[in-house]
Amino acid sequence: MNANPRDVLSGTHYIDGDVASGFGALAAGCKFIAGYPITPSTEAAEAFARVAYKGNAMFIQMEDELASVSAVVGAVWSGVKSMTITSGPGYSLMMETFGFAAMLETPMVLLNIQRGGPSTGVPTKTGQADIMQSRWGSHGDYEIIAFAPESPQELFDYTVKAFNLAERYRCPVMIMSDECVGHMTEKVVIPAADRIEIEPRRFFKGQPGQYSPFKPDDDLVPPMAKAGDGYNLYISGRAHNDQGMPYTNEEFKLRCIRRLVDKIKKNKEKIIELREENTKDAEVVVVAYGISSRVAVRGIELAREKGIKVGQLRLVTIWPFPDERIAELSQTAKAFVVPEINYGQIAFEVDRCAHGRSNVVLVPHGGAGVHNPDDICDAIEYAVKHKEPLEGVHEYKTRLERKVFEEKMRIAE
Amino acid sequence: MKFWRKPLDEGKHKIPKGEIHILQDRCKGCAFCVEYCPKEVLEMSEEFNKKGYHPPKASKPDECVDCHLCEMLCPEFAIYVTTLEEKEPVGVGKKEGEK
Amino acid sequence: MEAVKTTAAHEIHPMENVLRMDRIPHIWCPGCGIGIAVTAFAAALEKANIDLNKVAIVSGIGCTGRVAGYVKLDSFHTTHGRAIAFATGIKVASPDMKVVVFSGDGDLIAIGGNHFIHAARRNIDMLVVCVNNFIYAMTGGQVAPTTPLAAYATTCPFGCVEPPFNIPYLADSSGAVYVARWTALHVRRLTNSFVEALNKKGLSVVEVISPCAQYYSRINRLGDGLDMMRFYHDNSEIRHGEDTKNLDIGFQQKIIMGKFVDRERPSYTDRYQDWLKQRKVGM
Amino acid sequence: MKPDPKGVLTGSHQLTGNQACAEGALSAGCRFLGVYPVEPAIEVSERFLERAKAVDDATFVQMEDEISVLAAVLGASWTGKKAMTVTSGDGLSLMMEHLGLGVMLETPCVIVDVQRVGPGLGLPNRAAQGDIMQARWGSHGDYEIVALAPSSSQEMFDHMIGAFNISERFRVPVMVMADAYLAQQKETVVIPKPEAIELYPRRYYEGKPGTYLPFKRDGDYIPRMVDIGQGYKFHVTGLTHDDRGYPVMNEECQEYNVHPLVWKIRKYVDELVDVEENGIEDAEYVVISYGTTTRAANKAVEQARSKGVKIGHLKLNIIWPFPEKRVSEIAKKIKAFIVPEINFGQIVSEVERVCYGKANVVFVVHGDKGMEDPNDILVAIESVQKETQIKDGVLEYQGA
Repeated sequence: MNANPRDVLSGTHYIDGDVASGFGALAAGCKFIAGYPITPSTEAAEAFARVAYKGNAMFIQMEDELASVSAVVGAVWSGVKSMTITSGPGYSLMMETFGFAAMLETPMVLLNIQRGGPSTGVPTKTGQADIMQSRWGSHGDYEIIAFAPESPQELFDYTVKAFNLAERYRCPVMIMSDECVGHMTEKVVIPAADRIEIEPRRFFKGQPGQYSPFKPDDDLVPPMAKAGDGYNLYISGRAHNDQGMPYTNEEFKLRCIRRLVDKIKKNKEKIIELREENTKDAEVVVVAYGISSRVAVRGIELAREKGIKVGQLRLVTIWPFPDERIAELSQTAKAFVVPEINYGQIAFEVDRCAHGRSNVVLVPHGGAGVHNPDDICDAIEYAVKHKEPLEGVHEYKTRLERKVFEEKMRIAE
Repeated sequence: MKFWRKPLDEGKHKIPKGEIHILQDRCKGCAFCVEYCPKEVLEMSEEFNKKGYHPPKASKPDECVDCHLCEMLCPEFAIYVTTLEEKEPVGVGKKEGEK
Repeated sequence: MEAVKTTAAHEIHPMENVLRMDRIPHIWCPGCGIGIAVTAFAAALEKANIDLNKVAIVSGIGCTGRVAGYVKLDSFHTTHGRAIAFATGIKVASPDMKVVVFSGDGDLIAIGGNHFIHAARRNIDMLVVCVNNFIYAMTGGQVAPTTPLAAYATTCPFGCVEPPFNIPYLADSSGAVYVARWTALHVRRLTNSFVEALNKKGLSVVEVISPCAQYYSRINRLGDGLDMMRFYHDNSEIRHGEDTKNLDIGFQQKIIMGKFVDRERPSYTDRYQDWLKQRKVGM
Repeated sequence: MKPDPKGVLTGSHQLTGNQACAEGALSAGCRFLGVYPVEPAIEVSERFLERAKAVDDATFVQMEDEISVLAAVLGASWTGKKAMTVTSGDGLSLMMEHLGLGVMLETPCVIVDVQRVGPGLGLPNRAAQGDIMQARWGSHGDYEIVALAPSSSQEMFDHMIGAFNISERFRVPVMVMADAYLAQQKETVVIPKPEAIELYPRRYYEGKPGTYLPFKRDGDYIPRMVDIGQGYKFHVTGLTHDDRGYPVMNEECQEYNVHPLVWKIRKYVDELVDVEENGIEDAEYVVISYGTTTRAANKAVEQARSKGVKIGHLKLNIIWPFPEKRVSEIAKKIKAFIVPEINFGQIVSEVERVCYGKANVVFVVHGDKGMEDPNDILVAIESVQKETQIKDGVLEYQGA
């Protein structure tokens, strides 16, 4: 199905990533956004609030993030595509309802413009430290899909795609962007409506009496219904049977929760999107995502100038994690270098999938800024030179760390 | 002080007197103190402070009656008043004989 | 005309002993009223005749959330909306502390609304200062739970459609023992209210109407901070003891101020101590 | 430091895990419990209140939700009282924001999570181990945390004391990951005499007011604390801050502030690691378990041994930080790890990571009885013996 021309602000824009995401939501047919102001994601909400009337959509600012995400889950079950927008602390507040949404198999999109953490941290500057939280932040077992766009254009494209995957797999989808991309102003080309592919919601077609909200089709994804169509839905966050009725029976629990995990795990290959460059004969593969992958490009250039064969693997989808591809690359590559704006999250995942065949070097960064490409280049050099297996993620000591802790620079604003 | 009629106890009251201190470089030029000074002692100066704002200046410093309203209304903790020795009674001169 | 009286750097502002001067200048914009509320609070701390070592101040997030960082007391800058909850922990675990929560309308009434009404219901012995500037200013001017109907904000580009909270009424009906409202202009009365509230046992709420010169007044074309102050001057009316039902604030409408509620109710800590004593007798 | 004898109920008792938790907390000197009622953790507060009359200064508060509970606990901790909360499922998810605040303010406190089945409301009265990764990664931003996993009422008691000690030692919120079965079953708990309990005292700053820097790290990454109301007039904030606790928003300060939050646990891993090993020396296969699952694992290991399988058992008392080094060492000597968990694979991925391709990793999917079944573990042990080479990824066998 194509997008509705009414929703698509076709043309070439010069906008920041937040705004691009707001426009992307509208183009994807999102009719409801509930949000709460939080730096640095507010612009996305503001942009959507400004243009929502064009698509007959609405924005509501709720009293907090808990209410925002709950309103979104409610809106989805009333039949519309919905999204919420937040950052760091708001994201943590959403964790409860987020698990609830996973349990109800609610197709919704959550945009997280990450900032420096933990706690209030550095609200106006970047971070990539919520990556593991997006996968593990709510209690209990579930699987999700998460994207990490690297430019405003991608924020538009992958907001649309996030809505499509949410509808396709009936699960919450995260867009884990960061402040750098969110506040970066670049050219964004919004294509004509007939060039934008939209996944319509899979509604149940049978009679009201026959509908079971959680009875899966062959692909493990159940069709949806919406409130007000005479289905007398009963939807509960408790472990339920196919009809949605709560059961304390362990067998139902197994079936119900197992499927939440399996519907993503088994469709992994269709979901995962990677960008690879020169990985075939690479000695070192740089694994990066979001803004770090753009910084890494320069680091790789520097390393190539020194004659090192470096490839780049860019994670467009972070979750589900490309276990198999990393394991394959570990057969040929000597080492992985993982620059990320945290103290080791995806690096540990890479380490896990490398199965001891390649070393993993983490280039950490605490946030509030991006890597120095020289650090990435040096880490690549280190990875090439270090022949013995490292066992464990090696944390490369960045220039910033040396400056702060060894040269004892004065910390002041 | 002008009264439309002379208070009967005029001689018993003294007009307090204060001295205004302006910490110029803290000022952000909101002009609250200038607007609400009951004696119109202050006015915005033409000069710039370190931050590029026009701080107030005391154009009629002698008229300050030590009311501290500028101090209370300043959001920047940039102005304060210290009490000087009190002025002579209001009606000094006219009511000399009565003393 | 005499020359401008300037002061040498070593001259000391009388409030400096209750402020963290190493952090001044503060982050608030020119024409903002939060600084005035802090001045009034600092003056009240001196007037209230209490041991400053035994006062803790807790703030949430937002412009007013920064207040804790500028006041030289044991001060906590916590998460968004949870200042009252954090302060409850302090007060309950350490009943001899005097606890002040200093935060904004969005922080206390929207995200922290639940904690606000429950603290009032429990009557936790603390002073809650709510600086109300009708908007979320720190994030750039979004609609707040106090934004008057029809006022503009960035997330309601066509005018606010949500009726606002009447904070004194909310506090009153939830059980607060002391409720007052002043504008930033009425700084002396505000100081007196702070003094009264600091010496009051139970949950006191003081709402401070404050100009937001950068967002609320700019988006709504109300001029600068001084214009807002002039508006307060011309359009506010003191009505002590007014029924809190009548205290709604419309867009550029009359603001009714005063001390509305002053009553006695046993506080949470008192009741808890009584309960503990009874348990002990029953042992 | 020895505990206040009033809080220690010396003797042998029949206690549920929840009750043992309350006793452990009181013995450890905990004097503030904040809760919001949630199945299956309610009895902790009941027991705590019952005993509060014996302890003079114990304070209990039931707040309006879990968010405010943890906020109140952090506030209480700064008054000098040892503070804790107990929660489950949704409650833990709601606490995630303040877990981050606790980490950033480096506030000692204990969070007991009586795990139940999730996500969402899940099954409120059935046990699970689905919050293990959440304990480590649940709040936004980068930090390290300590999590303990008791497997019996006695351990619940002991771990509570351990948890308070660690949290005071490292100034970090400590999680105790119990579960619904453990919390509700009655077992004998022997509470020792107060003299036999060692408590780690809070590390106070002893200088004069005015000289105190709340986040100054002296060599060991862990700053000193003071109580409020002592005239120190300090400021702490959840924003990125310098030694004074004042916000500074640049990348240098972010590095200066947050990297030590990670280091203060990572650099003390050896001090923190707490595992129980059984028959590892000559083992070809090792079962790794934690929490309630240990009980099923014990049984399965015993049965497999009697059948002549060379099998050992590694029990994790502290899950986070994960004992990477020890597991890596063992991986080199054995053929496979068997990891039973009441979830769909959490700690097993950590085991997979630190194996570095030296051993197979088998995940035992729990059966439909809710608890781990020793037979399922046995089936996994038997099946993995047929594997001849080391495979990538986690192996799963369809159980009995």
